[in-house]
Amino acid sequence: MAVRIDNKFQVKEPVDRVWEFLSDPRKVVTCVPGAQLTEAVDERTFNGSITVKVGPSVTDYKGQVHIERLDTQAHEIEMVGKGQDVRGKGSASMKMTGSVRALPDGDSEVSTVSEVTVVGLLAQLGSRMIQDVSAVMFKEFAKRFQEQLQQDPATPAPDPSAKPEPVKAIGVLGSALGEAVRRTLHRKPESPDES
Amino acid sequence: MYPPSFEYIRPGTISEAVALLGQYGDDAKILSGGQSLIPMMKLRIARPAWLIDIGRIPGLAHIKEEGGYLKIGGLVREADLETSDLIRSKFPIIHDTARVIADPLVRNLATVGGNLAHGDPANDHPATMLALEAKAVATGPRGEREIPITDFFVSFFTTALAHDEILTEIRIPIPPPRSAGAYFKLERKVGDFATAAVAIQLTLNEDGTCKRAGIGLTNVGPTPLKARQAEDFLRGKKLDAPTIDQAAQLAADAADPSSDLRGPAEYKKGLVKEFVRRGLRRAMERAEGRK
Amino acid sequence: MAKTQRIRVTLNGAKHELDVEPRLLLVHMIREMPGMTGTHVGCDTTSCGACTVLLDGRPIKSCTLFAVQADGSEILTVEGLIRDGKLHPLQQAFHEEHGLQCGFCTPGMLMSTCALLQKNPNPTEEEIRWGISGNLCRCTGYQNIVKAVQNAAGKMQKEVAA
Amino acid sequence: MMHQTSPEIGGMGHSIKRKEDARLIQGKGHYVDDVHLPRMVHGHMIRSPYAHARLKSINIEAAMKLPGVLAVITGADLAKANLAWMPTLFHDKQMVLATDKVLFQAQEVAFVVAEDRYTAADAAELVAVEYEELPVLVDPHKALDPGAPILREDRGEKTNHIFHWEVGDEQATQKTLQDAPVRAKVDAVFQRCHPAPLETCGCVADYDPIMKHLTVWLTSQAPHAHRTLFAIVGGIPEQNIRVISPDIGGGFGNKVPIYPGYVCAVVASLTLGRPVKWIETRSENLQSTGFARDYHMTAEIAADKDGTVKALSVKTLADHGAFNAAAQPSKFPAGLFSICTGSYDFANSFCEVDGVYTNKAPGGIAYRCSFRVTEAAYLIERAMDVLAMELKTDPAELRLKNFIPPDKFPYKSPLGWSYDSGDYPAAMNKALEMVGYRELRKEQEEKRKKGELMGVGISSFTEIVGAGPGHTFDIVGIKMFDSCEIRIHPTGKAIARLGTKSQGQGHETTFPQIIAQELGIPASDITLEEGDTDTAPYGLGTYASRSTPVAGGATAIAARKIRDKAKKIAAHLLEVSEADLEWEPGKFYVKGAPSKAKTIQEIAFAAYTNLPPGMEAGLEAVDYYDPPNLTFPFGTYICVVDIDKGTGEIRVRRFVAVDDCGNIINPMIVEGQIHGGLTEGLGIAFMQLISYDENGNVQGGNFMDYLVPTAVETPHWETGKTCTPSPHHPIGAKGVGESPNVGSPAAFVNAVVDALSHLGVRHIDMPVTPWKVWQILKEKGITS
Repeated sequence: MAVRIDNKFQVKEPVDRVWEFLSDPRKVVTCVPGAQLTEAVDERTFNGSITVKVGPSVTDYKGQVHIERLDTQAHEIEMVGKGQDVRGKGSASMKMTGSVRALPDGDSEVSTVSEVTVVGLLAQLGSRMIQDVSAVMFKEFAKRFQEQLQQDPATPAPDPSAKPEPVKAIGVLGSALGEAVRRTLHRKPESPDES
Repeated sequence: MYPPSFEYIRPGTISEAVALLGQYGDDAKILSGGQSLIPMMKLRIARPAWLIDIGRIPGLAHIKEEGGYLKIGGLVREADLETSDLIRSKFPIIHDTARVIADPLVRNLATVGGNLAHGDPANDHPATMLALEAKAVATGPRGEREIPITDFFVSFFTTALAHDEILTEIRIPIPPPRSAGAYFKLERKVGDFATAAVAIQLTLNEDGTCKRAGIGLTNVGPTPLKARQAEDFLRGKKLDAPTIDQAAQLAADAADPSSDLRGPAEYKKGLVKEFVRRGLRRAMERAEGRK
Repeated sequence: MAKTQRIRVTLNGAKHELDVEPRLLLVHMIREMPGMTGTHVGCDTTSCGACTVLLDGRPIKSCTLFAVQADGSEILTVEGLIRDGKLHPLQQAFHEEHGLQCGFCTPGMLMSTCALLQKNPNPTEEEIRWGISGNLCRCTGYQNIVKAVQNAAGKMQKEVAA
Repeated sequence: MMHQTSPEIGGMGHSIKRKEDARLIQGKGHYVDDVHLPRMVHGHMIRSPYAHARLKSINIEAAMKLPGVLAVITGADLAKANLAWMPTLFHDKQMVLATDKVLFQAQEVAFVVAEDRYTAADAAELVAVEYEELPVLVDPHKALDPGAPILREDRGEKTNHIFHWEVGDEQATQKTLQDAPVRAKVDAVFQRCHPAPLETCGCVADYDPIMKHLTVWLTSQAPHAHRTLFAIVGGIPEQNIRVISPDIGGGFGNKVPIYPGYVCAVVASLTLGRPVKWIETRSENLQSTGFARDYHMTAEIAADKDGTVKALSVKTLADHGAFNAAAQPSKFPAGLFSICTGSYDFANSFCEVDGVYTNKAPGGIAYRCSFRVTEAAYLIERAMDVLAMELKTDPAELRLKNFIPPDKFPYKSPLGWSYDSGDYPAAMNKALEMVGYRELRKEQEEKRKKGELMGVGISSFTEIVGAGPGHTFDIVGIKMFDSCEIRIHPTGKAIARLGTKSQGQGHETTFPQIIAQELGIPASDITLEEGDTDTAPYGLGTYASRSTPVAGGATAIAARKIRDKAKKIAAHLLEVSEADLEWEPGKFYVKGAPSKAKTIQEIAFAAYTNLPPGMEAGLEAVDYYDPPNLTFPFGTYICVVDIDKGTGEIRVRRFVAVDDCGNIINPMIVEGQIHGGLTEGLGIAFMQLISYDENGNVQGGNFMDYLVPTAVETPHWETGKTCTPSPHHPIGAKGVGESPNVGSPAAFVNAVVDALSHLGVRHIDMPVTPWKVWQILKEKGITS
């Protein structure tokens, strides 16, 4: 069950700053509801987990995020995250290509093209769920990305030698999701075209 | 098939139930009819640590007209709506809806409150309540509050209910004369969720033109949808074929379904269009007392 | 494992006091009782109705109710249909009209139709078909079940008349 | 027609009410899950969430620590006992529990045993299995691509190809096609579906370590065959195995194979020395046990301008899933698929089938049919309709023109079958008359003028059932005969035991009727037993409509053996020579002196009390019957549908089924079988589908999405019959259980296509859903 989600949003920050944030999984993860990184395996690979809540249903995934490609010139990053359901009911993975481009007014535009793949029990129970949940998650991602950048003090690049402390995400999807969408009530996502 | 362990509490009053929700927070879930929650627990995709059974709390199973509202208690079983003479005679749209929810056995346990509070866009009552512009009564630590149904469905499986609030009553404004509604649903078989469904509530002026139209859509988006453009478009108009067709198109445009085993998105939009046509005609006939 | 809770149920007229784990489904509680295996399980998604029993007179799917929820209730299963050695008119009619083949859905069908006839003593074919639409049968094609319900309805009205 | 016995005797042709009902209507049926033994424990299968993955590790520590957990069995454990793999019924092997990799979603990976089912389910979540996902192959057409991942590395072959099989005259068929003035072609997929009997599969294995004896209560359509397989696979001496098949909640082919769960339960019982119960959930049943069909077929007919058919060419790709577990005992990889020339007199035909592996559940079982007959009947009946459309002729006339004429029976088909008997025009004409065909066509014409859509679909199918004969059918070498043993008690009552096993067909009622017919002992005086391998004579079981054609023959012949002995005893009692005796059901009497008679009951008593000198006591017989040929039931089904242009919904307005299954044992039961089979056909045509997404996730793997019809979707069936007895069968019967399921899908689909044919529509793949119809109407601008 693969779902493709395209997302575009603007950030009132210069492109370099946005790129610095976008190219650091430990920062990016703080924008993913319910997600956290637990340790850095190497400078491009991180272990982590994510909890996905939809209504009464809860799924916990444990896995890895890896930077497949980092193009500092083009400001483009390709990340692959993959997690197994801790109760052995399946897996979820996401391949995300993110890029930043400067806008004439000095702000930046972030584009993400993602393919979410779900395997196992949840995929059996319905594509509907995966499509809608993913779409909502990316709206929340965009929102938090902007918020985080505003708060985030100029950050040093991740130091691969040091074992970084876990980067906590803000809360769990269920409630966060609620908040996010309350604000975007009755507005459709920018362009979540299904595939 | 075999649900995970949980602790079970059966409070005697709503305030106790609310207090328990506050106490156990996110680990607690309300059990009313259980016809959505228990299947999820059997599949172990839902695993609340605490189940708070409100099924026996008295005073929540009423169907009555009062103060200009039809008041339906949160614990009213679908089967009771289906067989209620008041509903059948005065609110055909609700009767239409109740009788196509799940199957006759499930309807003996499933409650109206649960059907709405679950926040599943595939459930049937939400569209109907949107068409009727009902109000949901939420009871929480600070007592009751009315939530307009139009603000109730927040996102996919998420409602405006705070975690420590319980849906205790639905209030439906009693429609003026020359009002009626209808619910049209296509399901792959009895017991299935709607491939798509449309709820229509209509009030006619004396000259037969449309005074007010309420249009709710089931399972064609992340939340139940209200086809506002179509509703506005119809106001004041004579309900002739071209007008009905245009309204149907506007409603179809409002739908945002995803393709799945029930059919491609395009088909679901097509169903919305067709059911709005049929719903408007049926509601008109009923409002004019022809059916 | 959560601590058990004491419940009281009346099953086919007999009172029982049981200590059950909250998660125990009613159908499993019933089937664990000696000689009470007539209530079947045919699915895991509340779809098939093989587990149908009467809970305080209403037909419900006993696979989608926890035993603790039935505390204080009256439960009637297929074993309780027979009265002082006499078959229920529906049981008789299912036999006469060949309303069963493998028999796995039959107890659930009997309980559903039993409640149907209480509510509607003289249902039309359509009413019967809607009335049993929560119960799946893979053998009979439903036609003879419909005939059986009509047959029983006739018998029961005669009984009332008599 | 045969002699009609009195209602008191209740021989063949009487609609006797069923004996088995008494317990089933009182909740006293005894199904496998009702078996409760002291110290019994419960098994729970852990299954792969992945369709194709390397198995890296299994950690059972946490699960074993859970109170109440007794064992967790893995593939590695089974491998030690050489039980990690088991043979399938068709020259392949299948993993019991995965050792190195998994090949389909829901494949068996480990087996948890605990004191109760809830604990077992808890423990299953604690077993940590590590997988490495591999590329997934779900499209059979891609299975043979050069780049395709090789699924079955165990075979050491660099291909996913299982078999190529062909039959018929390719050259003649191709030549005829090339020269044909008219050709009609159809590409049709018979989708993957599942029998879904209401009772899932399961077992209770009880090994007695002291007596070294294994008893298995099993949802089995073939208990004896399963006993022998347990002995071969498990290495347990066959005399120490008892398989008991109690009441079965429907089978439809699903309960023919041996499933990993059974083997695991047996192994667990051997290990723990306690009874182990394993009952699969509905989702497990739909996702892992024997699926049916998944045939991707192309048929082309060559015909003359006048509509006379000349040749049929059929090419098929068969998706067998991860293992070739096709439960079919014929010598042919595609079973009886070569019956695809159907009811029509083709001079030439060529049929080829290629089987491939994919990352899907194994199976290919005969879902209420004889090994691919349903696929064949559907294909030819669809193709004949397409030909009718090409020729712009009436589909009924086209069929009547091309039927194998009644005087051509026994008929040798171009693909090698010898049809026993048939009168196809008779069945067709009866159906046309019942449904009022001409009027319907007029109505359709009128409706089309008004832009309304209605369709009439015809299917004139020929079935092929009753495997044996032993020269063509065997299971692990065991010829597909079947058996009956009859014992007459001194008081003239009797018990009969068979090698078959009823799953709702009413054997306890019908087989006594055969004996009543042959011996005149009232059917109500005869007890029938099946399913206990310790008491019943060896048989190959009930599926493929073989009970009546095979075991029915054995029953009649065993009864006749008894009658022969009874005649000797009667002659002795009446002091006449056998030659002077006449038989009428229930008694022998002296020619010309009907009053001088001995009833079968008197004779039975004498068999134990007053025998002719030198004759051994008792009155009993056993027969193992290997039929000389298969039987060929047939019929014509006509379906009338109305289509809702706005929603694409299809309403079956009427359905007329005229069946010919030869002589009938119990008309009530035959009609019930037809109602049930038609309803399953309805489900297949319009609703039932198991599909897979690109990652191998099962879609339709539970009863929320695998749609079986309720009473509301099911129409009222109208049945009729003609009777053309089988010339080679002892009682002229043919078997009927499958006909409605085999014949009806084409009638439903033909009706829908007929409703749209004027728009140029020629075919719609099953399940024919409202959205498929709507999309067509949209394309054609009929709906907006």
